[in-house]
Amino acid sequence: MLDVNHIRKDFPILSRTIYGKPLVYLDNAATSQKPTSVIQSLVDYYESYNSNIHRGVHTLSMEATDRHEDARSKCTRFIGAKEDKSLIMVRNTTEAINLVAQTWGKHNISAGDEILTTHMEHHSNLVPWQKLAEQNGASLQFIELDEDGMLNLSNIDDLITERTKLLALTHMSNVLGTINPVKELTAVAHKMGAKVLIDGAQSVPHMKVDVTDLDCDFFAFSGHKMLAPTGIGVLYVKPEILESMEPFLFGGDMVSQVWDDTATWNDLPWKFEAGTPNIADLIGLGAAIDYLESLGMDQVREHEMALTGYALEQFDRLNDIKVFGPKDLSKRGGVISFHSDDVHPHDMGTMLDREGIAIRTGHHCAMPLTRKLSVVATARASFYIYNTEEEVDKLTAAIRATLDYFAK
Amino acid sequence: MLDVNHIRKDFPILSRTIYGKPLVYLDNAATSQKPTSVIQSLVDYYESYNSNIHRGVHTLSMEATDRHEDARSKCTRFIGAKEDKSLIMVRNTTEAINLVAQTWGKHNISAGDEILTTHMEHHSNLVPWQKLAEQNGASLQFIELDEDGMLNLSNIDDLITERTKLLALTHMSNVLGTINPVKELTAVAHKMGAKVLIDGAQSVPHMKVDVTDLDCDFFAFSGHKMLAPTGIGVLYVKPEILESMEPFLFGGDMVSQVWDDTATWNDLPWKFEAGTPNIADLIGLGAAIDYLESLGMDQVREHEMALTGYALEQFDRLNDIKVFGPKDLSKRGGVISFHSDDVHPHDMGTMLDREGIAIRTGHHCAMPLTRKLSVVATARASFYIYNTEEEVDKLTAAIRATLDYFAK
Amino acid sequence: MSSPTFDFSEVDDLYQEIILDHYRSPRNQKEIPESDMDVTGINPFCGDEVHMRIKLSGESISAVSFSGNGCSISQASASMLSDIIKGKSLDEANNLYVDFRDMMHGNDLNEDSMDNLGQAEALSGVKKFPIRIKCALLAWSALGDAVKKHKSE
Amino acid sequence: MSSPTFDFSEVDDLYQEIILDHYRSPRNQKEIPESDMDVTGINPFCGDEVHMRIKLSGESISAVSFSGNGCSISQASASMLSDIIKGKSLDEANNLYVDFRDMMHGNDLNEDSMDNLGQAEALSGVKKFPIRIKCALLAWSALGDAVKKHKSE
Ligand SMILES: Cc1ncc(COP(=O)(O)O)c(C=O)c1O
Ligand SMILES: Cc1ncc(COP(=O)(O)O)c(C=O)c1O
Repeated sequence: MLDVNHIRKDFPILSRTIYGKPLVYLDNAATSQKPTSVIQSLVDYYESYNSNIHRGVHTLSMEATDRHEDARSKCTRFIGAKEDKSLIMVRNTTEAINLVAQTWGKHNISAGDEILTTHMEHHSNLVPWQKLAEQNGASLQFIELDEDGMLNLSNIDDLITERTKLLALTHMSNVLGTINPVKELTAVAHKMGAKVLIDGAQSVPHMKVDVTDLDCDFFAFSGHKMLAPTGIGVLYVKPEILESMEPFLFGGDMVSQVWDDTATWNDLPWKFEAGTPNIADLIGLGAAIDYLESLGMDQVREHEMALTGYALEQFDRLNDIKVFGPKDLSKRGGVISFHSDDVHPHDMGTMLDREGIAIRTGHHCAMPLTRKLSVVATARASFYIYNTEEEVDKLTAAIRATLDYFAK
Repeated sequence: MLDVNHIRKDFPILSRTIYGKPLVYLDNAATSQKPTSVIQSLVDYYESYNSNIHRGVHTLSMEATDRHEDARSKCTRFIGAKEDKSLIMVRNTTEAINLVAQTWGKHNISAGDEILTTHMEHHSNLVPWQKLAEQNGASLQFIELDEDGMLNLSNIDDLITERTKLLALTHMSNVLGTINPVKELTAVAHKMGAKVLIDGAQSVPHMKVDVTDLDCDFFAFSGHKMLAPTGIGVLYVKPEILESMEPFLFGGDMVSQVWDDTATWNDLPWKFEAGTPNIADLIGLGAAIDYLESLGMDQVREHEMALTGYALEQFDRLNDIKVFGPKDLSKRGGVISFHSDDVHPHDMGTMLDREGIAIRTGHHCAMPLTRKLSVVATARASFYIYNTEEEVDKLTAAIRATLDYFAK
Repeated sequence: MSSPTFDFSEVDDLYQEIILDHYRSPRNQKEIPESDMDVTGINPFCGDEVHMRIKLSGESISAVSFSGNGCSISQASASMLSDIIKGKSLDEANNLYVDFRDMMHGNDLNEDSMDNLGQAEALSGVKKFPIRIKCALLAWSALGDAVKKHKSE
Repeated sequence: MSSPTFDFSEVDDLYQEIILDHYRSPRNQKEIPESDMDVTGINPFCGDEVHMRIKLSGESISAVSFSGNGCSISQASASMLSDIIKGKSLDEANNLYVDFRDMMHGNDLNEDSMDNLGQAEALSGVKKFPIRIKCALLAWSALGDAVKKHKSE
């Protein structure tokens, strides 16, 4: 069990008040808050060993390089990858997926090929494939959802065919909370010769992930949703695929030798990291991983399952509120999207904000899914390690009060 | 005149020692150190209003959005741009230039066209054009350098022709210190119908820049070289060009509406900012600009000119050391690259490091230039607002001692 | 679970009765068959949408229809707007937009301008909720853009 | 300007006489006309380069030539290596690389291994300058890679 009271002390922002009320931060699927150790890792970096990396012979540069590459190794271990050179540092999940689309995708997806994805993707795992399909004459296919917001896999053998070159799907939905059977789907896709990209933006922060066990080809996640600073994300690529990929961005650090008209590329992973990297924030991501590992990812998952279970019970008592996503706790994460016919999510958000409760409202960057749910927008509460049952009570009470207010 | 003693107190890292000696940080062209106000801006962000932006109705999200967009406005003002929507936030100068190459460049440079650049470019302003030229069947042309490391413009009318679609050049060389006559060259290029991209990575941190006055079409710079955090950079594009440019990365935040197979784009500048941005570090860049503006960019430039003048005099007394770049102080910035036939720059760097002096050695990501200088590598000292004549004395004394050591 | 008490009094400024009324029963929903100006406002970040069709006779607005999807503020604001501009000239409509924008940005309006805004004055309470100002403005700035475009054609 | 005193005593471990001698007068510079193995090591970050051409008779190295460009450590190390491997079998050469790498990573070597490294033992002082370890290793790991490649062909 997580010692949540203890954890809360590590997050300075949680002592903030909003309109005089203690902050109840339930917008974790958008971005997480940061513990002191992560914030301090940035301060330490800038106060004592800030330097550009890789190319310096002086002490600061060596220290910064070592800590930067150490942090990469932490990421490697954390997601169960085998080699540091499989991990490319990017800004966020979105850039990671674009990198795959514009390098591997551009050269391996041709006219007539299919890209299979789902109806629960974040725009970041949809629009890059739309663009690629358009550029290369390929087409997109979709795995449909069932009533509970889980993938309908009954016709999966018709969907994954020899035309399928890529299966791109999310590990956990940021709207429904659904955890998809990515390992099983990867096996099916591989049998048909397709590669698999997993959008791990919502899974890596909340559960143990092992990319080697999943056997996926590409895996993307963002630091900012897992206690780390903004501006840093990770793309994992299977080594044998990465070896064959063309660079994405060109410039300093990613080259080996440069002449007037041509250049050769640096070793992996630097071949994919052009220009001065986001050094401090990768080090911050390393500190975030230290923090999560000190809690244990199984404990994190357990805490969120318990809290989600409690919240779903409370929501159940709120009549007039529809909750989306799977009912089975083992198949969902700590994201609860809900809807009322009487109060627009936006108005719900404003009312809750007055009580210090931060939720997200809108299409959550998943418009096709929102449309499937037959709503214009939803309200979403999402949990993390520092959230409590008491906060869930505040949330449901405030929702109740809002419903009453609008019914007046 | 800058009050350097006062300024030094704002930079915590300057009280650090290396091998028991006070740090003498002369690697500013690689990256600058950060004042407390910038570090504190990150701490404030994460401790009191960290949130994802743009799409939230809650207080934290509003505060974060406001401060993020405020910081963009500071950048707009700082470089003399007219509209916030002309500024796209990227990771660094390198990404900014790649963005131009892969969007505007891809659609506007065709077979037979020429891209004109110079022999003093950083790889980041060369390799993206090599790649574009290769992809689109265009060719690269080069403005040569004269003895002093200044652009040889005697044959500029032969070089800029109606085949020239783009002039891509650096505002200030990171090896020679040369400040190029970018305004004049922009006018010449425009007369022939070419667009102009200026790499401002070395100019914006050190002198007043006004992109409207320069009249350039594209302008790129990095935060980390101007007191700001790593991971944030800026691309300015003239509004009328930006309007016509296709997006670069696809995903969340850059879309307006998304359907299964297609999407429409958000307004400028967000159309070019896919996924969760590096919110904290842009706010940090805003704080860096506040700091620089409080000093005054003219004062900054004056301080560096004086220090560079002093250093060049001291270097003059070191026989056996060749110094590259213009002799005229008004035509150069505070970057001094030097070379000894007897001590390899790498060894020089190690010896100086033992004295606490951080310089950079190698090809400085400008291999074609290094080759032109007929050396394998150079050593480079580069100055900023916190450097002093006393530090220059330490540098030249240590170089002298190193030369003696290797002559033993 | 002890029942907390909520103080929504500040919120009353935002959700005035007249606003909720326009939200629940938006005006001018009957689509006009032929239009001279189509006005579309979309907030890409939150997904709110308003669409208006405008029929002109000469330079003056003879009929308006409105449809949309979104929060109470964006929809009520659009509904109010669709009522107010009927019978106005395009210049007057644009002035209304300018006045309304000024009001939202906290500028004091003179009495005439206030009068012209009619029921939309109720939206002045949105000022205190800065993040919702965009919602209130959605239809109005779309109208402003459409008038500008129409005039330049 | 008062003349500071410099304490370069630590640096003496790095820049031993024998190392500077190899740097100033690198061995085996005469290019051999025909080679069986070409070895290239480049450090992309700093630009140091070493090239070796190797002639085999059977599995044993009969001639070596070396050229390169870079800092004293990378060049001296390569020069030493080019001396040591002459007459060795490819397996022995690879073992030398492994031993040298172990030494650089701070592992203790047994006496035999130490003996085999010969003059290159002088490079053990580089350990204390972690950032220069890559310089010392450049030629050796390039050789290791080349042997592996040769064997797999
Ligand atoms: C002139 C010049 N251009 C471009 C760059 C690349 O900047 P960044 O590494 O921040 O992308 C640099 C800095 O290394 C530079 O000095
Ligand atoms: C499932 C999913 N994929 C992708 C993203 C995009 O992440 P980022 O904005 O960090 O690129 C998000 C977060 O918004 C997400 O929830």
